[in-house]
Amino acid sequence: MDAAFFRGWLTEVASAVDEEADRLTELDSAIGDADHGTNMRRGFTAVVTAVGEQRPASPGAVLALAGRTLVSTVGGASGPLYGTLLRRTGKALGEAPEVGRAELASALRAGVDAVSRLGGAVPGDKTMLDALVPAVEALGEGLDAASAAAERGAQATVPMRARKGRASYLGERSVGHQDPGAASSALLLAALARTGRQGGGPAPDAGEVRDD
Amino acid sequence: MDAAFFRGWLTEVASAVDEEADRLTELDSAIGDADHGTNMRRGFTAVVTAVGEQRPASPGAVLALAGRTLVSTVGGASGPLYGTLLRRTGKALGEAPEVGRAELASALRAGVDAVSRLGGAVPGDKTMLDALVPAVEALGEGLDAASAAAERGAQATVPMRARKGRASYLGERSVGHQDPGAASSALLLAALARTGRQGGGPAPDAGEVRDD
Amino acid sequence: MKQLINVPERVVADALRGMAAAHPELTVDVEQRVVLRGDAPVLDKVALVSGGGSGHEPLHAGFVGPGMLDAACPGEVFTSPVPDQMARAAAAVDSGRGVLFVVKNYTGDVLNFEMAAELAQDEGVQVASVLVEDDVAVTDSTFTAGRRGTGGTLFVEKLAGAAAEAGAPLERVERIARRVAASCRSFGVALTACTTPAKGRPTFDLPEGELELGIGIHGEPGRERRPMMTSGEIADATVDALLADDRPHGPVLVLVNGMGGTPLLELYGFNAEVRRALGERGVAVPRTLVGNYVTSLDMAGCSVTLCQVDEEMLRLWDAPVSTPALRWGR
Amino acid sequence: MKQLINVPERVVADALRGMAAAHPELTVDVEQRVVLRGDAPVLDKVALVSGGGSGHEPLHAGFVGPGMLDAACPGEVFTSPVPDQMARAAAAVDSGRGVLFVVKNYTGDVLNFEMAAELAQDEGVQVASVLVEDDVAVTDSTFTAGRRGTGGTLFVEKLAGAAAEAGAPLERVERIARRVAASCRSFGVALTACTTPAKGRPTFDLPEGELELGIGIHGEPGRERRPMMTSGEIADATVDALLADDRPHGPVLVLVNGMGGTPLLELYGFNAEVRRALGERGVAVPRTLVGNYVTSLDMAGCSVTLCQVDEEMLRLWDAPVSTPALRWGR
Ligand SMILES: Nc1ncnc2c1ncn2[C@@H]1O[C@H](COP(=O)(O)OP(=O)(O)O)[C@@H](O)[C@H]1O
Ligand SMILES: Nc1ncnc2c1ncn2[C@@H]1O[C@H](COP(=O)(O)OP(=O)(O)O)[C@@H](O)[C@H]1O
Ligand SMILES: [Mg+2]
Ligand SMILES: [Mg+2]
Ligand SMILES: [Mg+2]
Ligand SMILES: [Mg+2]
Repeated sequence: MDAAFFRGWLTEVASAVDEEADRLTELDSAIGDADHGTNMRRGFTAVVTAVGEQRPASPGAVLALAGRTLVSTVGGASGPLYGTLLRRTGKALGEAPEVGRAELASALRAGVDAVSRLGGAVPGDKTMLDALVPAVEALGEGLDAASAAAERGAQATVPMRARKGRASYLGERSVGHQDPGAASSALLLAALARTGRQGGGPAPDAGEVRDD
Repeated sequence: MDAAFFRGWLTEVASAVDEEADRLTELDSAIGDADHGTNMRRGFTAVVTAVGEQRPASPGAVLALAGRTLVSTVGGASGPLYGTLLRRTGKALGEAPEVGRAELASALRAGVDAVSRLGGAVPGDKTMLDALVPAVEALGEGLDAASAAAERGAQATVPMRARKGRASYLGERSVGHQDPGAASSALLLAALARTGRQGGGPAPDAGEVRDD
Repeated sequence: MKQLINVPERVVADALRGMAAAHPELTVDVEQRVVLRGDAPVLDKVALVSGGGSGHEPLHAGFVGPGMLDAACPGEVFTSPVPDQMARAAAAVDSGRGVLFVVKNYTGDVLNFEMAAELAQDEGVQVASVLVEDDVAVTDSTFTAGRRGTGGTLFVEKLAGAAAEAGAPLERVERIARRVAASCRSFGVALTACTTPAKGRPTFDLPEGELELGIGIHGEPGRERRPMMTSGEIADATVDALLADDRPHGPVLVLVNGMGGTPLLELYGFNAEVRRALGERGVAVPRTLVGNYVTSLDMAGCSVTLCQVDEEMLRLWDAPVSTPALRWGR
Repeated sequence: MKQLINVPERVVADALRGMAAAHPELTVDVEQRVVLRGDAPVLDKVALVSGGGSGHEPLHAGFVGPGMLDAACPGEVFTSPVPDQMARAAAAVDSGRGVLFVVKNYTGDVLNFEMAAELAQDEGVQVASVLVEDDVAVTDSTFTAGRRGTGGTLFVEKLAGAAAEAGAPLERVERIARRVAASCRSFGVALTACTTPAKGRPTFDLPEGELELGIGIHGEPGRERRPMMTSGEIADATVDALLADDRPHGPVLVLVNGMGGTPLLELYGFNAEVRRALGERGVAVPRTLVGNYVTSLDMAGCSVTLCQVDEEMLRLWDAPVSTPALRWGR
C-alpha cells in the first residue's frame, strides 16, 4: 500500500462521511450535540483537499498530514481524537513509500492507543474506541474482517451507558443509542476495506500481498 | 332605574365579560394583540368591587365611578374609551336618584359621542362604535332593541376593513374578523337588556315605566 | 407554548419584583407599577417618563437610569399602562423643570398618556409629550391609527435623555425628542408569532417555510406573508422598505433589534447583511447597536431602525448612559 | 424551525462580520475566527483568552474588552474551536506577561485548548489554563466527562479579567481564576430544545407540559424530565440542587441566565423567585445579573449560577468592564 492507496482511502472516507453526515448528526443529536456529521464532513473535505494538493510521498506522511488537517479544521472532541489517530498512525508508519498490512496493523494500534491515552477512554465507555479497538485487533485477518469488527463494535455501543464524552452527561438515558463516534469509526474502516478491494490494497484476507 | 339597577347592570356585564373573555381575546388575537378579554375582565371586576364598596347613591354617580375605575385599571385603548363612555354617560345623568329610559338614551348618546371624539372613530371604522352607535339609536325602542342593534352592529364589523385601533395596521387582512371591541359592546348592551328584564328596569318596550 | 411564569395574572408584578432584586439602583414600586431612578427627582433636571405595555423588555424599565429615562410605567402584557401610573411617575420625578412623556403611537398609549398629562398638569407638573411613530410598515396612515412606535423609541429616549442629563430645559428636550422621532424609521420581520401569558398559544399561525414582513411588536401579523428568505434577502427587503420611505441625507445610527426569540448569533449575522445592504445603497453608519432591545416576548425575528443623525445627535448618542440595558461612557 | 441565516455553513463567519461592523473597538479576524481587544496586546498585562463552540452568545466574544477577555475564539456551532485559533489568539494578545486560557470542561474544549497551549508554548508564550466545571447537574463525575462548564464561565472571565486589568501577574490571575471556578455552581432548566443551523430541527423532543431539569448548553437533554412547573417551583428545585451540592458559607453573586428563547419579562420574574428561594434558605445576595449571557441558541429556559464571594472577589466583580455584553464602571 503506497501513498496513493492512503489518499484513496481518505477520499473514500470523505465521500462516505458526506453521505452519512445526516445519520451521524442524528445519532449525535440523541445523546450529544448534533454536530458530529458536520464535524466529520468539514474535516474530511479539508483532508482530501490537503492531501490532494500537497501529495505527500509516503503513506506515513499522507496520514500525518491528514491528522494535522483534522486537528486544524474539526474542533470538538472528534477533531483532536481522529487527528491524533491519523497523525500517530502516520508517524508510526515512518517514511517508507510502501507499507504492508502488518505494518499498518501495528501503526494503527499505536494510533488507537494514542486516542485512548488522549481521551482517557477504554472500550466499554461508549466511544469511537468501541469500534476502533476491535477493528485493530481483527486487522490481522484482513481489512474486511477489521471493517466487520468495527461495525460490530459500533453496534455494540447501543446498549452501553456512556462514561466519556457528552453522552456521559445523560447517564442511564444514553442507553439505547449508538455512539456517533463509533459509527464514524466504522465508516473509516469500511472505507479502508473498500479501498483495499478496489484500487489495489491487499486483497481480502490475502496476507502479505503488496501491490499498487 | 335607580343606582341599584345600574349596579346590577355592571355586575351583569362583569359576569358576561368573565364568561366571554376567551372569545374576546381570541377575536383580538386575530386582528389585534390578544388582550381584550383580559382587559375587560380586569376592568369590570374592579368596577364591581368599586361600586359595591362605595355604593354611590345615584345612577350618574354609579356610572361615573365605573368609568373612572375602568380608566384606572384597564389601560390599552379600551380603558380610556369605555371609561369615557361610562363617565360621560354618568355625568350626563347628573345627580338624579332615578332616571328614565329617555334620559338614559340621551345620556348614553352623550357618552358614545365622547368616545367618538376621544378616539376619532366613526361607524364603519370597525370599532366598538359600530355596536354602540346603532344601539343608542335603537334605545328609543327599548333595551332589547338596543341590544339587538348592538349585536347586529358587532356582526356587521366582520366584513369591514379597520381604520382605527390596532386592527387598522392589517389593512385588507382585517377583513373577515369581528372587531373585539364591538363584540364587548354588544355584551354591555345585552347585559343592559337582561338587567331590564330581570330586576326591574323598564319592561321591554314598555315606554316610560319606572319601577324598582 | 411553555412559559417560565407563575400565573398569567402575576407576570408583570413578578417581573417588577425581580427587577427590584436585581437593580438596587432603581426604585421599583411593584404595587403602583412604577420604576424610578433611585436618585429621583434629580435636582434641576428635566425628567423623562415613558411606559407602555409589558412584553417589550428591556424597553422601557431597562432604560431607566442616568442619561436616559427617569421613570417607566409598565402596563399589563401588550396593554398600555393606566394614566394613574404615568401621573404618579411624573410627580415622583419632577424636579420643577418639567416632564417629557415619550409615547409610542398606539391608540391605547396615546389616550392613556393624554389623560395622564391632564392629571399631572392638574397637580402642577409641567408636561410635554413626544410621539414615536417610526414603523414604515404602516403605510396609509390616514386610514389607520398611524405609524406604530417601535425601535425608534430607544433613540428618542437615549438622545432626549442625554439632553436632559446635560441640563437642557423642557422645551429643548422636547424639541430634540421630536427631531429624533422624526429621524427614525423602523421595519420588522417575524419568523414566528409570540405567545402571550394570557393566551398561552402563539398569537397567530405562521407555518414553517413562511415569514411575515412588516410586523409590529404586539404579536400582530404583518403587512405581507412571504416564503422563507435568507438573512441577506431579509436585510435587502428591510433596507429597501426603510429607504423607500425616506432616503437619509446623512449618516444613520442603526439598531439591529431582536424580537426576543432570535439568537444573538443570528442577529449579528443579520447585522452583517444589513450593513452590506446599507453600504451598497450608499448609507454611512457611524454607530450600530445589535441586541434584543424592543422585543415582542418570545417572537423570533428582527427589526431594523435607522436614525439619521447630525453631529449634535451623534454626541447625544455617545453621551454616558447607565441603565440596566444600555450602559456606556463616564 | 426557521432561522435568520443565509446558509448553515456560514453562520459563524456571518456573525463575526456582523460583530466587526457593530464593534469597531474590537479587532475581528473573520477568516481566522479570532476576536481581539482593539488595543491588544495591552502593554504589561496578563492576557485572557477563551473560546468554545458558537451558539452561546454573547459568551465569549461578547466579553472581549477592557476588564475581561483579551481574545475569544469561536468554534462552529456547539463545536470547540481548533487549536490554531487559540494559539494565534495567544500570540496576538501576549504582552510578554503570559496568557490564561479559560476553558469550559467539555472533552472537545479541553483537548483543543491543550493542543493550543502546546503550540503557544512552542512559540514562546507562557500559558496557564483554568477549567470551568460548575454544572451540578452532572453528579457522578467519575463516570462522566466531568462537570460541564456553563454560567460560571462569566464569573471566571470577569473576576480574573479584572485582576489582570489591575496588573496582577499570571500566577495570581490563574489563582484567582481557579478560586472563582471553584466557587461557582450552576443548574439549568429547559422548556424547549434548541435548533442548530445544521440540523434545522429541535435537538430533542420536549412536549408541551414537560420540562427538563439539569440541562447543559448544547441542546442536550437533561438529568430528569418533569411535568411543567411554575416559576416558583423551578426556582426552588434549582436552588435546592445548587445548595445540595455546596452550601455557601457567605454571600453569593447570582446570575439568572436565559438560554436564549425566554423573554426578559419572564427571566426577571424568575429572578424574583430565585431571590425568594435563596432568602428562605438564608443565602445573602449582594449582586445579581439577569439576562441572556450563556445561551443555547433559541432554547427556552434558564440557568442559575451562584458564585460565592469574599471581599476581594466582590471588588473584582465591581471593577470596571467594557465589553459588548457586560459594561459598567469607570
Ligand atoms: N474521551 C473520549 N475518548 C474517545 N472518544 C471520545 C471521547 N469523547 C468523545 N469521544 C467520541 O467523540 C464523539 C463525538 O464527536 P463530536 O460530536 O464530533 O464532538 P463533540 O462531542 O465535541 O460534539 C463521540 O461520539 C465519541 O465517540
Ligand atoms: N380609535 C378608536 N375608537 C373607538 N374604538 C377603538 C379605537 N381604537 C380601538 N378601539 C376599540 O378598542 C378595541 C381594542 O381594545 P383592547 O384590545 O382592549 O385595547 P388595545 O387595542 O390597546 O389592545 C378594538 O377592538 C376597538 O373596538
Ligand atoms: Mg457532537
Ligand atoms: Mg388588544
Ligand atoms: Mg393591548
Ligand atoms: Mg460539539
